[in-house]
Amino acid sequence: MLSVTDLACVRGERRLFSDLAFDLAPGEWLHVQGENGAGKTTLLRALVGLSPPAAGEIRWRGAPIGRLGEDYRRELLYLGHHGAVKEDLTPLENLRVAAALDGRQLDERDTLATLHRFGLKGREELPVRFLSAGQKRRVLLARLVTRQATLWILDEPFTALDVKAVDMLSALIGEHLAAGGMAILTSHQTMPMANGRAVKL
Amino acid sequence: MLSVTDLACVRGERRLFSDLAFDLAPGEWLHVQGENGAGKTTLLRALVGLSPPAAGEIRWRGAPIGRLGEDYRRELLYLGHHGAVKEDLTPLENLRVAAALDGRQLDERDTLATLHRFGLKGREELPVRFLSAGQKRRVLLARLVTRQATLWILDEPFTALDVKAVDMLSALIGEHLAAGGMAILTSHQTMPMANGRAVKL
Amino acid sequence: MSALLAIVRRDLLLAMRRKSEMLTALFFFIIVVSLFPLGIGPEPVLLRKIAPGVLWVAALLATMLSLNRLFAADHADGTLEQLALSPTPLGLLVTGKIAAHWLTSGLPLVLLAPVLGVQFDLDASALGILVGALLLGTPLLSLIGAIGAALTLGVRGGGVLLSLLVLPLYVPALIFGAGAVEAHISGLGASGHLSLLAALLALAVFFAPWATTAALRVAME
Amino acid sequence: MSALLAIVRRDLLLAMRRKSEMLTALFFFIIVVSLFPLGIGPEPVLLRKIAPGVLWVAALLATMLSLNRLFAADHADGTLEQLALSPTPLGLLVTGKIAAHWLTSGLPLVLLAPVLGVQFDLDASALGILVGALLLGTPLLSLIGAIGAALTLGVRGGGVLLSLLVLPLYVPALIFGAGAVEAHISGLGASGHLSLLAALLALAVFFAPWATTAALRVAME
Amino acid sequence: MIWNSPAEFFAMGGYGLYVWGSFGACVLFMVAEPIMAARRHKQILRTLRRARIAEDLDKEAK
Amino acid sequence: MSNRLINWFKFASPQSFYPLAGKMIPWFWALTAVFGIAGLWLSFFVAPTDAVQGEGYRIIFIHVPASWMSMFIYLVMAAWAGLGLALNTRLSGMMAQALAPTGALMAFLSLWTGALWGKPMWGAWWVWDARLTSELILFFLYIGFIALQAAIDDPRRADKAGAILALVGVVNIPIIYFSVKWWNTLHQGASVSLTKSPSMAQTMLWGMLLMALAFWMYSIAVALMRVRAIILERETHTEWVKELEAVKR
Ligand code: HEM
Ligand SMILES: Nc1ncnc2c1ncn2[C@@H]1O[C@H](COP(=O)(O)OP(=O)(O)OP(=O)(O)O)[C@@H](O)[C@H]1O
Ligand SMILES: Nc1ncnc2c1ncn2[C@@H]1O[C@H](COP(=O)(O)OP(=O)(O)OP(=O)(O)O)[C@@H](O)[C@H]1O
Ligand SMILES: [Mg+2]
Ligand SMILES: [Mg+2]
Repeated sequence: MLSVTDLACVRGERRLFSDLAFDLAPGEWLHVQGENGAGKTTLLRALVGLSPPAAGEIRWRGAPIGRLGEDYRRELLYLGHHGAVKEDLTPLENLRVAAALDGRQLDERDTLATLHRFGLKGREELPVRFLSAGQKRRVLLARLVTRQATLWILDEPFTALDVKAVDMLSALIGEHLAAGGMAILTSHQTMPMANGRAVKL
Repeated sequence: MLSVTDLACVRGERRLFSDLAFDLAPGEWLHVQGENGAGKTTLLRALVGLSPPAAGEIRWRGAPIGRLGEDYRRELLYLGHHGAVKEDLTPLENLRVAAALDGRQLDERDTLATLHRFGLKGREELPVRFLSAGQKRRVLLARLVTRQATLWILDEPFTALDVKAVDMLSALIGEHLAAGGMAILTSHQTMPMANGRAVKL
Repeated sequence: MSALLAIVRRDLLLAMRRKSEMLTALFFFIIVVSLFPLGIGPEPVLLRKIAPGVLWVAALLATMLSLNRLFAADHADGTLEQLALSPTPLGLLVTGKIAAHWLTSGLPLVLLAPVLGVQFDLDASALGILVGALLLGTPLLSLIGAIGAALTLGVRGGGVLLSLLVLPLYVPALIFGAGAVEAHISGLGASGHLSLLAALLALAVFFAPWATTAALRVAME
Repeated sequence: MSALLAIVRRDLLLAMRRKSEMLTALFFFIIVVSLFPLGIGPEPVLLRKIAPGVLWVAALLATMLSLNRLFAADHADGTLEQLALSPTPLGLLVTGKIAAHWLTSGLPLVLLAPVLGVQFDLDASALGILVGALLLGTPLLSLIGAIGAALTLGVRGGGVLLSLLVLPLYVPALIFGAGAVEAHISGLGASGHLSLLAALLALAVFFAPWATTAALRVAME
Repeated sequence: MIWNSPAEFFAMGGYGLYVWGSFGACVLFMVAEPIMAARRHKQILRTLRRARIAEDLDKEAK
Repeated sequence: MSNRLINWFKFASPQSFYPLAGKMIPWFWALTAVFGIAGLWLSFFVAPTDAVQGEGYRIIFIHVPASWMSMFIYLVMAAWAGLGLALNTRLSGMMAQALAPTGALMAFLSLWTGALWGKPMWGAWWVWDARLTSELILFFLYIGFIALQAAIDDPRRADKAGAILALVGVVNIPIIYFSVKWWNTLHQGASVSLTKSPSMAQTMLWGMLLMALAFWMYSIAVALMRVRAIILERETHTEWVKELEAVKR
């Protein structure tokens, strides 16, 4: 579904990687590996179309992502290093607003259930800025459930999470893959999920 | 040297922990554990004197830290969730400036050596904002070497670091302890260092 | 279309959460206007003469100050990236954000202006013209300002750079806006100024969201 | 003492890195001053009358806009915490930061003011008084502003709240500063106003760093 | 020739300050600007040369 | 046809433009000198004293060329910027960046010489006349462009952001000009009015034209010098830069 050929990325005057190529089929996941500064974040941003690569092509269902535009973005979910949650809103509102921007209406019950699943019980109505580092991260990750995307691109999704949350997240990714989804992850820790292919930068 | 009695912290109307007590002697280190939102960051900030606790006392060499003021801060190094590096300055300048504010002059050679030790070779002259997440973190951590403090208080020092950097940092903490230093750390990962006492929140 | 409404609603919700921010923009407007009599002296004739200019300059500055909350917060916390990656075209979302900005920062100025005008001894018909001109002019300020806000996004020292970029572009709005009231007071009739202001607004409605979107894409690269 | 120098040097270094930020604050000053004739009309007699007021209000606004870079950046990236935890007393470091702020934002305004005064047709002796008043007044603005900047630190919507807190406190500086030039022009002599300004400055030098430090401690809790 | 003496030329009929102020500033800036541009060019060339030497030294060291 | 197209793109690459610019610069300096000397000769030794303004009017010989160039350079700059945005050629952004400081200098010189002219003629360094005011705003637009580019570190991003600003500015300049004009004429006129120099003597016209040509050549020469430096700064890590004679030496 996603196929990358001859990809090269340049930051400043530094060539981070070149001639990168891989394919990703439904049910597969990819572990992007590399030491600090190897270019993992840069690669992910190129894959979602935020910063154009210096060379090479990225295709989704056979068409270049630049041409697909919205059709690609509808199937995509990217969560980066950033918080990407509004600190003034509560977790509940954050999820609702994000869904509304995708053009979907969230069911109150389901949303609450999702937040509880992510261990935010009792914090649904507290503005995000009062939450701890790990709790903020959980609010962001709750979007994995509320927005049904096919391709998940997650930059270090396990940072700041405690052991229970890590288990829960990897189970979630497992379900997603079993349902025919795809995922591309970076992480410096060993992954708690099986069967991933590795891409070394 | 550091002794804590009956400590309690409150955030909003939520009592995070109470009746916390521990002692720390030279050469010892403490692993503050707890799930997301348990109050680890809150505890560390109370220990360094940034936010006063709701109850209890924190003593350093027998005297309450509030009374000691500068004398305590001189022996202390706290690195939090935050970057705490100036994005416009280069790694080299960041270290120099931080040292100058502590009233110390850094030797050019030593500083460069420290940066190389932290894997920032070739990035000495690049403004920090261009660095990757892990590289930024390394610039911050380089202060562990350039500022010679007795008590290290580190909030999740291993986030964003790759495997090599984690090893290097734990070796560094080991050296520090062997030289009679003390350390208080939080981390959700299992610690790569031996002999730590755990405090559960 | 539902996404457009969703973003307007979201930005209004955020503005409500930080009500103090909105109110302080208003108070800034009031204070700047009130500083002038203090700096210049209390002569009523002089004050009446400078009233339209002072009110408009204060409106310009108040709008400009609220501009950097237009995209900066979304940029810093990564939600802007998420907007760019959402299935709705970015241009539409940008239009929504600009509309919300006007509702929270332009409209209150319009409503407040007559009260301040009274302090400068303007009569009722002049106040009417003032409100009309502001009603046409403040959306224009939001639209032009959005371009500047997008261009300075993530740029070090953006706040002041923004004003440097945007204030010169505000000159026509200022001239026609303040000119309308002055022309009315001097008996020349304000319709010419007002229709020029409307024409500028129409131009900006088409052009500004496009330029803003382009600038945002550049900022996120 | 060496820490005081170190912090001044650090802030100047940072300002140099963002040279554009400093220059744009200057141009903001110029542009705001130039907006007034556009809003008010080109009559030289009228313009000469409002010149001191306009220049002072613009200086106030320019200083105020540069205030939020005084502590905000250090707060956001955690370096302020580090400063508070450094062995040097925080009050000393704060004094250094205020001095650096004046050097990078107040002093350039003073140097530029005569050029702008010429645009409003002021004569040489009036320009001299203007510069003298600004020389006494701008450090005062930095000192008072620092308190406001510290109080609004980390508060949502701080930017505008800051102006709300600080502008009223600036009123005495504005009245005596603009008053000095006006008194000189109308032949009354400016020495009274200037010595009042100097007295205010002396007061602020003792009081403001202390208040700022206290406010910073609260902001970091 | 419309000038009778150099002094008259420099006086410019009483407008010397303004005329020479204008032309002087013009000449000053229009000389300074190319010099600055040339310096910028030389500066980058020097940096490039140093980088090249460093590269050569690196190679030799290996 | 296709052949010529290829040639165009060849020169649009920094690599081939760099030596070409190097070869052109001396010619433009020579032309600057020729036109400048001829123009100055005409302005100071041939053009007669003005009946109304005495010798003061001689400022016109630099004031008008500087004013013209300040406006013309903005158009050229915006054209380059637009080209870069549309075709994504690297050289365009560099040209726009190289032109901006010269344009700003011209605007500054126009303001400066105008002020020095205004003092003796109108009795004021500055009046809020339409043309003066719009020139001032043009100067601000230049400064804004330069400041924006200086504030962005990534050159590609700086180019694109600058291009958007330049294009927005081009749309706005006529609007600004006419609005300012209207603003000024609707009011009662300024108490001191602009005394246009009466029908200019033929020699004056020639002097002005020659000086304008000199300014034009100067602008090209200086912009080329600057663009050469910019090319090297941006292409530091390319092979062709490392192979330059000047670098090898
Ligand atoms: C700071 C003050 C001044 C500025 C910014 C300024 C600006 C300009 C500009 C932009 C032009 C070109 C306009 C065009 O070609 O349409 C111009 C032309 C000209 N200016 Fe000025 N000017 C200033 C002062 C003066 C003064 C004091 C005089 C004479 C007393 C003067 C006389 C002229 C003349 C004769 C022309 C050429 C005539 C023409 O092309 O229409 N200017 N000036
Ligand atoms: N202007 C520049 N000049 C030179 N190098 C640059 C420039 N900008 C970025 N870089 C380099 O590009 C790399 C960016 O890498 P990126 O952020 O993708 O790393 P990463 O693999 O995500 O690392 P981490 O694990 O630390 O998050 C870094 O090595 C950085 O030093
Ligand atoms: N105003 C408030 N009202 C109620 N609860 C609050 C308020 N402010 C903070 N909290 C709670 O206090 C806790 C803060 O914890 P802290 O940041 O110390 O957690 P932590 O142990 O460092 O977690 P992490 O591992 O995620 O970093 C969180 O559980 C948060 O929800
Ligand atoms: Mg990364
Ligand atoms: Mg924490």
